[in-house]
Amino acid sequence: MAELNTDSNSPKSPGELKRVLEAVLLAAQQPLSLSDLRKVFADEMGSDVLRVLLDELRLEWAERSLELAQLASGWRFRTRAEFLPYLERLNPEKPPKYSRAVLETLAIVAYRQPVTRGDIEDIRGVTVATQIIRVLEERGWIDVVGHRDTPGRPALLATTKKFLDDLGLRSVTELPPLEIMNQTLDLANAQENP
Amino acid sequence: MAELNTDSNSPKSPGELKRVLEAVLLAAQQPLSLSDLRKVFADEMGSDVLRVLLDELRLEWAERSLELAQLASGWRFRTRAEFLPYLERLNPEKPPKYSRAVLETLAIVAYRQPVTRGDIEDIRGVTVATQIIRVLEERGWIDVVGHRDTPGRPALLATTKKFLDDLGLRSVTELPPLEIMNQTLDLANAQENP
Amino acid sequence: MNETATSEHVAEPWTEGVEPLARIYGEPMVQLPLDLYIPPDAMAVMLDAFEGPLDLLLYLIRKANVNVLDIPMAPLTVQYLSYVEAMRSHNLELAADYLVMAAMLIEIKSRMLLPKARVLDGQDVDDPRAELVRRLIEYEQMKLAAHRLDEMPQAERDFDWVEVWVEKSMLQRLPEVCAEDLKNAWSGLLRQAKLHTHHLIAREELSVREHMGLILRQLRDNGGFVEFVAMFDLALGAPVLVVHFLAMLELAREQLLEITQTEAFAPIYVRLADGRVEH
Repeated sequence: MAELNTDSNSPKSPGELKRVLEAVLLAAQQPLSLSDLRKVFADEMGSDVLRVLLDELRLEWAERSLELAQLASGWRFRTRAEFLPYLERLNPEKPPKYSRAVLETLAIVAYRQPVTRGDIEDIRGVTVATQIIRVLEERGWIDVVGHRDTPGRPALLATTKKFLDDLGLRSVTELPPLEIMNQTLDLANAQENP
Repeated sequence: MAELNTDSNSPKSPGELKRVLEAVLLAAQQPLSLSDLRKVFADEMGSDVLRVLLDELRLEWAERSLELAQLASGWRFRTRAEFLPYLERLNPEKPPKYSRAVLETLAIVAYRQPVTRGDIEDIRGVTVATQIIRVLEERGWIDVVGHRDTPGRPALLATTKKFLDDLGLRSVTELPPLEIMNQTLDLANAQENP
Repeated sequence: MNETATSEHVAEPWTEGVEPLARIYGEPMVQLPLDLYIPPDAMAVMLDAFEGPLDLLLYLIRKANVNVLDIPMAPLTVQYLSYVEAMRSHNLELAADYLVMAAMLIEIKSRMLLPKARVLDGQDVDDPRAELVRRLIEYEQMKLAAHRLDEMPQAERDFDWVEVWVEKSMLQRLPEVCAEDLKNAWSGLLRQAKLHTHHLIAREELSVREHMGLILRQLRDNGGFVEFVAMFDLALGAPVLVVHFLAMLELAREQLLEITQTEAFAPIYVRLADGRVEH
């Protein structure tokens, strides 16, 4: 752990370094990347040492009320799901549930990105209301990443890092794999439907 | 602890209750009053029990990166002051600046040390407020190194080692030399006063 | 729920002479599914539940429990059109998408009636349903994916981010000063007080001045009274020792310290002129 002592002004034990990491991660307003965290230590700590400390910190919190999640844009503390009922008693207003139209649009952007609005309409077989795109953009889950070089130069939509962060994913490859569709659709599925 | 068992659906140990309190307080966006916290437990816990648990929670965090602060409007976790410099590195703000009076006084002490307050006043042509000297003394940049053997025995001020350290100098001789600049000044003055 | 599959079982002992509406995998279908009748009030709710023509088609195909790769176009089209008709009769604003799909279904159905070109292995070469099937499968995939996404833990719905309060005022922010700032302050003073002729600061003078401070501090820290030789650290080298000595002489000249020796060859002592120890 040679790197820990390069800062001659304040050499710190791994325990002290973990307290610093913990303080910074608990107070952060967004996930912190390894490069953010290196900045915290004035770039005097190697990424490998940081990773070890982060893993240790995650283990320290394993039995507690928060979990240190590794997300697309970095590390961040979040409350464990089992504590949500208590949190909800303080803030009874639940976030709105997304409509099927919004969810299907999101799925298409996530699995087929980058896509144009036209692509989404082709797959869903219906016109996509501007409102639906706007809901996802305002949540910061999708954004325009370019334009397709076809007439009208339609905007290409893709999912953002925030989308991955908010779903606890590190990358799009961690999305649930797409179903290989059964040729015969079974009744069990049918019963879930209207 | 009779109250803890009034919720027959989920009797909880004090340890579990503290984990709930911790989760709620860590995720809260504002201080939580005792009545807020009672709400978290569906009003099934007495304020006295809550207070005991909060005190225990505060002790658990005593050696860690946050402190559980009891404020006028309730309880809240906050980052300990000693960790703030690390947070600062993530979002550096522009540091405040010293007034011209402080900078000039410091310059006089640095270039003319050891000097008395009278010397500084002679050079600056104005009275030097005690506050100015105190700012520099509290910063640890100047201190009294002796007294001039003249009436009133005025204190002699000089810059400290900390001053050199903080400015990244090894010695006062590394301060920018002034002789060349004086010629320029002469020129400038000549032009100003033809 | 009354499934098409069940209706078929009910209709199993079907009687000769009744013309089936359609055949599904060779099985005759003698009546439209019973649940095609929907109470008028429920209609609006029900159609609202469909995300478009593909969704409605998938629903009909599932109800019939048929192979999506071998869709019986005739009954499917009939059912689809009756839904569309129901929408129309309830004055629901019928999205153009539903009508486009209706036209497509009818077109596929009519192409199915044409003699099929067959190759040796007996597979349809150009099945008019191919594009529809591709779209149904893709939509079905995305529909399930949407469902899966919704089941994943989501920020703010299933967990909260932790953002502990930071009391910024607890951090004492100290102004930063660099050597250049001091030079500028000094030159400002010179310009102002026109001291430039009297205060030429050379490095040498500055170094003597620094050592004047060091000596005073050394004396202060040692009770204001130190043996002369103890004032010099030989390790610092000759140039520094000379400057240190000059500084001491300068201090003596300014009567800030006294250098005393009681007799020749006796130890020389340096003492603060004010005789006091500062703390």
